[in-house]
Amino acid sequence: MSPMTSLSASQRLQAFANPARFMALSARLLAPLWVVSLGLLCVGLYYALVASPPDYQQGETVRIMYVHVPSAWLAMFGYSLMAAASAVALIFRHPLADLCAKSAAPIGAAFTFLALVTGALWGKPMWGAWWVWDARLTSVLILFFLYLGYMALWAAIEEPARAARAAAVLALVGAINVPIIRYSVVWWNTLHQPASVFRMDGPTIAPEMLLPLALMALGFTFFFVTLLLVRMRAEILRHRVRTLRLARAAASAED
Amino acid sequence: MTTSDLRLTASNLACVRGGRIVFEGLSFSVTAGAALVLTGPNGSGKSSLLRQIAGLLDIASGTLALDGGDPELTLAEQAHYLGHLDALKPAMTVVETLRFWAAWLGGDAAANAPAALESMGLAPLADLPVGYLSAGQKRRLALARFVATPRPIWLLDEPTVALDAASIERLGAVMRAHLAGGGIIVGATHLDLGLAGAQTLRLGAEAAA
Amino acid sequence: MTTSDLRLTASNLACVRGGRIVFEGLSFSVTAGAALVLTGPNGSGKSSLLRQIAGLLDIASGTLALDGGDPELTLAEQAHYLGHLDALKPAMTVVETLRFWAAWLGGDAAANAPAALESMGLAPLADLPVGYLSAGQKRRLALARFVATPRPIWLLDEPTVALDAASIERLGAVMRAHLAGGGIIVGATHLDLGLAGAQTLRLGAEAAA
Amino acid sequence: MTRAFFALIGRDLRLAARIGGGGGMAVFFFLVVVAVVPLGIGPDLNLLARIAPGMLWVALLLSSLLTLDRLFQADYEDGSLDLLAMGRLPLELVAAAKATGHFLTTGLPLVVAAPLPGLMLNLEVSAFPALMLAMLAGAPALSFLGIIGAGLTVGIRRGGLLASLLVLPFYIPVLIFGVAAARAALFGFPDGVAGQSLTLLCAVALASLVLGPVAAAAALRANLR
Amino acid sequence: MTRAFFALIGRDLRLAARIGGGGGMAVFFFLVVVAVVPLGIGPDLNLLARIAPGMLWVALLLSSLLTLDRLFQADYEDGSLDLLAMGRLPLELVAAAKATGHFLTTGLPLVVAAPLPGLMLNLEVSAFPALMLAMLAGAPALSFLGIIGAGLTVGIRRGGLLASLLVLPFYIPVLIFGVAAARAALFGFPDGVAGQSLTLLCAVALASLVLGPVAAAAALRANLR
Amino acid sequence: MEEFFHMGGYAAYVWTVYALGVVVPLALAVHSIADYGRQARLVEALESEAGGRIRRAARPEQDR
Ligand code: HEM
Ligand SMILES: Nc1ncnc2c1ncn2[C@@H]1O[C@H](COP(=O)(O)OP(=O)(O)OP(=O)(O)O)[C@@H](O)[C@H]1O
Ligand SMILES: Nc1ncnc2c1ncn2[C@@H]1O[C@H](COP(=O)(O)OP(=O)(O)OP(=O)(O)O)[C@@H](O)[C@H]1O
Ligand SMILES: [Mg+2]
Ligand SMILES: [Mg+2]
Repeated sequence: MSPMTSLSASQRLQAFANPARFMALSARLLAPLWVVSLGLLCVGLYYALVASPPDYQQGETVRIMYVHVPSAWLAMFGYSLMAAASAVALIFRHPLADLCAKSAAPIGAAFTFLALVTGALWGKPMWGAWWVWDARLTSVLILFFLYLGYMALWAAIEEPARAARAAAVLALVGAINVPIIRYSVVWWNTLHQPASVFRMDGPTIAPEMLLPLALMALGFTFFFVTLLLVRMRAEILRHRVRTLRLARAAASAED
Repeated sequence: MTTSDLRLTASNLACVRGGRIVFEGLSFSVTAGAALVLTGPNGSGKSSLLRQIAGLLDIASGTLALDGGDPELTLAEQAHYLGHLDALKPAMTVVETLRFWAAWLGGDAAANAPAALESMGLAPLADLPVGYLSAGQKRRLALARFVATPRPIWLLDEPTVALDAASIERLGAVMRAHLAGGGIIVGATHLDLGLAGAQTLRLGAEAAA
Repeated sequence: MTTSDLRLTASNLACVRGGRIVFEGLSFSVTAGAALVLTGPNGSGKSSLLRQIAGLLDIASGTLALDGGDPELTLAEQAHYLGHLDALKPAMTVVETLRFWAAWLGGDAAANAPAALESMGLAPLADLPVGYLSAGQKRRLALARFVATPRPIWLLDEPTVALDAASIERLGAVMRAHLAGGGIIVGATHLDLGLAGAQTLRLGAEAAA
Repeated sequence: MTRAFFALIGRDLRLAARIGGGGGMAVFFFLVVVAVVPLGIGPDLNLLARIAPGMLWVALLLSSLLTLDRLFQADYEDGSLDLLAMGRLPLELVAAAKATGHFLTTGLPLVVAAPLPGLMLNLEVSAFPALMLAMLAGAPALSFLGIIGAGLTVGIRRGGLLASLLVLPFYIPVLIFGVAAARAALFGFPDGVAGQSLTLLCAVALASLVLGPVAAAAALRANLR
Repeated sequence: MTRAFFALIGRDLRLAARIGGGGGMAVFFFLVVVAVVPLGIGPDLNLLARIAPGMLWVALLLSSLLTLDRLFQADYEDGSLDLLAMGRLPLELVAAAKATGHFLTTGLPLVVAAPLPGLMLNLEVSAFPALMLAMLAGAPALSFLGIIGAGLTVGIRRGGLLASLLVLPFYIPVLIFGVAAARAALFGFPDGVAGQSLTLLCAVALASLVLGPVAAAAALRANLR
Repeated sequence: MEEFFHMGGYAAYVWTVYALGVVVPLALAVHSIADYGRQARLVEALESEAGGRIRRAARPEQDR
């Protein structure tokens, strides 16, 4: 019998939360993750820029889609991940979950930024304006604000344990925004495209456009996960630095 | 207080603040009618321990339990706490302040307020706004809360700060009456609290920062 | 301090707060190397008098004068003041705090800070944010300002509050050194400041509220 | 329990009356904001009437934001929050009481005073009832969502802006439905639109009555320890 | 003397960076306010472009107002203000240093960031330089006038709204000239109008550099004693 | 080739999007890796400075 089976569920969780195990596991995963994500992105870029046809309606601007849409998906994925990790952190007090949420925020914010900017760059030729105030665009902007607010809250609270819990509450409450973004196009009249890939009756998009889109989306997703691991490792080290510093202060106080 | 079998027990208590262990492996037990005086150098964790008992600071490990109290209430709901801050609003008058806290903490505000003010020598100031009080007068008002609402556990963090000699006398009398009624007092101090025969717990003798 | 003919004189001083006369007809005089200890019950006006000397409270009538000091500077600009509040920012580190106040109050910040921290036993905590300090450690940091910047008049409002025994010792040493250097100390306290041979001024013995 | 709840509301109202001038201050601020807008965008009366409902809502939202950061912070800084946490009332109800106090001293006076700036912005008098109804439904939501931000930033010295920022995303649905209800009534859209927006607004308000105190209490628990 | 002056500014910048996220927070708030307005008044791009300069100015003014009440209050509450008054720098310069710090952490980042909300409000790109120039001249005035309100309300617990109220009247000239300068450049009024408004704006700003610290110091003196 | 860069007249938009699509993730990656390196160096410096002396006090705290 393996020793793990004799542990209670929470003990097993704790054991898995051990930073040393995480550090070892993630160290082994990182190299392959880098290879896969960069490889997918290179192939994806080739298909997106060269090996796919222009759209009969939108012309060459359709190529913006291959960056815009994956970024938009990852923006929402990032927030969902953050909210899920926060829930785990609040309910199970799993220390890695806090770090996961904290590390996901800047990555998600970067992709949200990318979705916003590429959307604006697409909007100018398509709609004639950089920005319009419709439900989809506004809710993505709010998503961006939520990311920034979340990071600001982490930065503003000195004590990490406190900051983690406060930020987790914010992430969870803000999670309401994700479905709003997803369905805003359905609920309100907007200029923006309704979903054409993830829908009940299957994708309505041409297959030669679906391939580069899928490649880029997968590539970005792997990239997201890779960076997430890197950042979580950095957070664990940061925690250790803090502990060492405080211990140094305590130790010299004892002398 | 009918519960004379009250007992506050800490076992193997640890406190972590800002990522640093302030104390660990702390155990003590105080019974009804007894007082525990916490001493120790600055930064040894006296205030932190009191906040843990008051439910205002996480317990890193170990347990803290009250036996023989009201089983419906948590430890914090049966305790009075006086910290370094006085919890007073300058715009409210002395008597309004006392009435509010009595209502909040669960006493009969109207009935107890006059006696509580009297016990801390604040009766002549009853209708003054708190903003007009001197440091010691404020501290006395903060202490008057304890008298206005009966709660079995008193947690006092350096209660004598800013008090003049006469007020220290009054505080001593009030504390003795509380103990005689079967209450428990845990107090942190660098001076003498005037509680003869109290247990003393000296914190962090080694980490004298 | 070369000015050994320093003299702080109050004559017929009165103080009014919230429309009420706190004290009046107060006169005293302190010379270089001497200390004046203010005592009296809560609300007798000790803090108010110190704030008047520090220029932080209006003088209702009477005069307050410093002879023999720097004629270019006002009394307040030659005085250090420690009130009931510590004037600390939780987000700044200990050494940053001290450097800032030294720069502000007119000392050589970089040069004096280490010695000042040392004198109050804060050297090991130098790089900690102030928010992490305990009550007594904060009070010691507030006192370290006095050492970091030379000013002839020290105004101390209950300086020993929250200090442990070792720190009270340190404070005593620092105060004695200041007096030996020709400084003046005016301190309010309910306890003993450890200044042998200091004059004592007892305020408001009659209005003991 | 109920006694403690109302004691806390009473204390907050009394403090607001003594220090903040009660609701009067909020109304005055509201008026000033509304007075500043024409200066910013020019005095065209038609334009003003067109954007009036929106401006009134934005002003309501801003005065709510401005008062919000001190909601728990003042109690935190003088140690009152510690004692509030030691009472027998759960923190959720503490938060609810604070939100109620905030609504009574900020939202309610603004709603009552709304016709005045409405007139100044050249708004149709017949639209006032609908506008005020929408504001009355929305204002409690602003207070009850606001406490989330106040709770999250308690103990942070310069929390002011941060609390506003954290809360604004949550204010947006209130704003959207509130404005929609007011505009529909004002510009004579088919009756259904106004009713629908108002229903949605009430739904958001009701949800916030539960969500706000629960989230704020969780935030306070995180920050107090 | 100069050393003390810059030490104070440095301290305030450092505190702002550590607690408030520095200028980033102000910019973020600015964006949020600008995002709220279209929700309130509707998504019509032409309408938005028309009121855009005014909206940017009102947002600048509001973020200045929101940060203003803690300017002296934080120092008052922890006793720092007493010590600041005991330094060798006259209170006028204390006030000036605080105002400078406020400008550097609030006004300046907003001016630099202004093109972004400008784009979102569909503002003509060619108008950005004029708009930013006007804001750059006006923002210091907002900080230096703001300290008057902050000084007058120091020591009042719920000073937030009150400080805003007291200061708003002083802000109005800045707003009027600032908007006029921006609009003139934007809608191609004859060159003279833009120049004239800008000159007046600069005059107001210069006057506030003197008036603000003097009045604030007087207010502080009254409140400190 | 020329046509490829021309992007049907939308070169400015399409190429800016792709430039951003490369630069933003790249910047994030560089920042993350640099941060990791900085923390790693700090840990190393602190650990070697401390030696075994402060191991006791430095172990990870219990609650997280
Ligand atoms: C700043 C402006 C924009 C933002 C914030 C934005 C945001 C988003 C988001 C969040 C999604 C993911 C939706 C989902 O999967 O549920 C998305 C997808 C999409 N966007 Fe945008 N968008 C913007 C501008 C544009 C423009 C101008 C166009 C083209 C005219 C466009 C075309 C699309 C398309 C085709 C999809 C894929 C829809 C699907 O297949 O599910 N977007 N956008
Ligand atoms: N801000 C104020 N406004 C009005 N009156 C005040 C104010 N502060 C203090 N007083 C009154 O002035 C008198 C003197 O107060 P002061 O703080 O100087 O007393 P103290 O001797 O320092 O007392 P303690 O020993 O309690 O510190 C008191 O009666 C008090 O009520
Ligand atoms: N908010 C905080 N964040 C992080 N660390 C803190 C905090 N407050 C206190 N500490 C640390 O916890 C330790 C114990 O502090 P505590 O206030 O309990 O000491 P104390 O015994 O009450 O001291 P004092 O006699 O000075 O009041 C100190 O080393 C202090 O640096
Ligand atoms: Mg303590
Ligand atoms: Mg005093």
